[in-house]
Amino acid sequence: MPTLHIVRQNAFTSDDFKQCLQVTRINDIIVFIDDGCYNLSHTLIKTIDSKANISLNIIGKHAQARGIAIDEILYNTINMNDLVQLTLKTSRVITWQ
Amino acid sequence: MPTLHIVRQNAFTSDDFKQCLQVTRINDIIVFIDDGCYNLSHTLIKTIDSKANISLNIIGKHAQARGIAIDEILYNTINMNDLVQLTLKTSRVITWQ
Amino acid sequence: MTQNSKKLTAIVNSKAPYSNTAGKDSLDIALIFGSFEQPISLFFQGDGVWQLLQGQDGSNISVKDYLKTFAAFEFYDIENIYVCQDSLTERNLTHYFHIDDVAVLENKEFAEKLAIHQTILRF
Amino acid sequence: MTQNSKKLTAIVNSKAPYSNTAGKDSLDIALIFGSFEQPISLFFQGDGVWQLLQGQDGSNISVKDYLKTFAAFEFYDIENIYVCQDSLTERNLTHYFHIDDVAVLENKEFAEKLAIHQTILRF
Amino acid sequence: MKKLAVVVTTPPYSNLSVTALDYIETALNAGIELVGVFFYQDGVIHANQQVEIASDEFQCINHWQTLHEKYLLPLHLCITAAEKRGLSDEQSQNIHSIFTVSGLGELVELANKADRVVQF
Amino acid sequence: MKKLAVVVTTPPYSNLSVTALDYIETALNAGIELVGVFFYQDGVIHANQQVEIASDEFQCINHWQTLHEKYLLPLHLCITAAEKRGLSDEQSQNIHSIFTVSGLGELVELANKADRVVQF
Repeated sequence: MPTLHIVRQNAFTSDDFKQCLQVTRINDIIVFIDDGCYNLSHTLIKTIDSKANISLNIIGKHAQARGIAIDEILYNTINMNDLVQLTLKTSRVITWQ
Repeated sequence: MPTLHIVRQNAFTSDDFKQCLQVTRINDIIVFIDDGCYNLSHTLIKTIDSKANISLNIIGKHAQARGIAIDEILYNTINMNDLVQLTLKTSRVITWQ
Repeated sequence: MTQNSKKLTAIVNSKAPYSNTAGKDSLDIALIFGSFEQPISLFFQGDGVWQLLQGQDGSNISVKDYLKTFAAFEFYDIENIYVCQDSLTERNLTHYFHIDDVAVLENKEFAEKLAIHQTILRF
Repeated sequence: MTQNSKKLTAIVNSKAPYSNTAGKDSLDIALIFGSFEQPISLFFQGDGVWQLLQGQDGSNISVKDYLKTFAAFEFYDIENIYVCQDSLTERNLTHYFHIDDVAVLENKEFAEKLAIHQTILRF
Repeated sequence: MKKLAVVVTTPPYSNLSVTALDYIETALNAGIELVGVFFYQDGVIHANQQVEIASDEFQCINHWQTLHEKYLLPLHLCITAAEKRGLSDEQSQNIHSIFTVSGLGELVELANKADRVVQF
Repeated sequence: MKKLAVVVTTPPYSNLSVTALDYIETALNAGIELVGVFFYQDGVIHANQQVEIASDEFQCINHWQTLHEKYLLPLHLCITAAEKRGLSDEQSQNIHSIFTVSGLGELVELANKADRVVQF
């Protein structure tokens, strides 16, 4: 029963992504959208437990608009249709904004 | 030529107070208003160099509204008229919000 | 109401009470769910925990103190109220709240409680 | 204009470019000061430094890219552009900006530059 | 087939609303049923007929109109939030006709009808 | 005697605007000259005649009106920011009469006239 976390704010400016990580559980899915894309540069992202099997995704065009390079080994680049499908496949969604 | 820093946001949620401290100079004056009052509980406030002679002030009723206790040794409790006067006595004012 | 009336809704409160409308907007939703007899749980995390702090008085800043309405939660059968322990600790806050029957939870429990809900809104 | 025409104004840009109007609102003010031949300096600190990053393209998200207008600063005689080194470092950003003649400053210099201005707005 | 509801809290002059529209358009184009959109907080400004966004910028209202007409998408406006921001269905009648004046009770209804509620 | 100008960027339904008014009222009561208030960003919503705040909550508009009448305080509205938020001096004429429709040039003017500009 994974939860979909839509992260729209970045941790340099706001507390939202930190709060997201406080409630993230094993097998949960995180999608960075809008200013959430900036979190790829934040140290907080390195605190995610690699054993927790958290899926990290980012909307490609949101990152491109912001000039953010995506490390394809760490992050899945997805599109808006993927996000819609994730909404339906997971058990609940929470938007961190 | 001190600067008056009006701090309206709290460092638990936002980056503003941290940025304020990046540009604070010797003899500057800080006034905590609105949600800036919550900074009295934040560890960032302890990083202020005690030798820099920074004056720390807080609007009394803004703190009271929020149930925040003021340590009178560390902070001057002021009212709105004091803030107006500080605006005129200092050389410039910047609002961190 | 329509089908699925057992659906569980949670609201996560993440903002301090006065400088913006988030806390009041969240409360309005909670009370509507309560008055429609729909289950609603309230979570307080981050700066949202300031909403529960004892000894606040909005009259000092000409604000209509919506926090007093929290006392009506019982009347509306809003009984699931959870607070993030980490957020309290970070702010050096105690467990003295202006309402009763608030459950203070560690991150893991807080996350588990949140995950029993089908709908989650956050303000 | 009226008296004190030598008054120096600074704008501190503190927000990332797209999700809110702050950057555009700040730019509009800078260009007006420029067109009235009033001195204006621009500071970029915190998330404001993202506004200067090379390689952005707002057309990906249907946004009219106001960042391109930064190229007009020279035309408006807006020459004092300062960036906070600490904010760049924290975000792991280099000194490659989409405009030229940007001065990257350490905190102390950044603070001193800011303190020569009589009026400071922040967005 | 699962059903969606969307809550929009961001104003038309924010790029965050472009994302919300993108999500909704993508879902509808994929054949997913949206039981409705609920406009709350600054989201209610979308319904103000008098809003004027510069012609070279993204016009959210055109997109809402297309979605409303093409998919009969219900657009619910929280009237309490709207009145605080200068919208009124009584005196000035400045609410765009594609929006339905609603209360928070409608949000309860949408949350019950939908399998997922997504907040933007 | 030093002169002040104030920039207001917060809307009437935020307690931050109560603080701005408190500051301005205190300055004027102390005999300090305010060359004007400039409303920008969400601050322009103060000028919308159709805004309705619940009667038991703080009514910013009454305070602006009193200050405008008692001290002849100039209240300048940035029309570009206003149009984005549904205010208009042409079609709907929903701008309260105590506000002067202005552009950003007025902010330059105020900054030059004042010894201090305070942003709220």
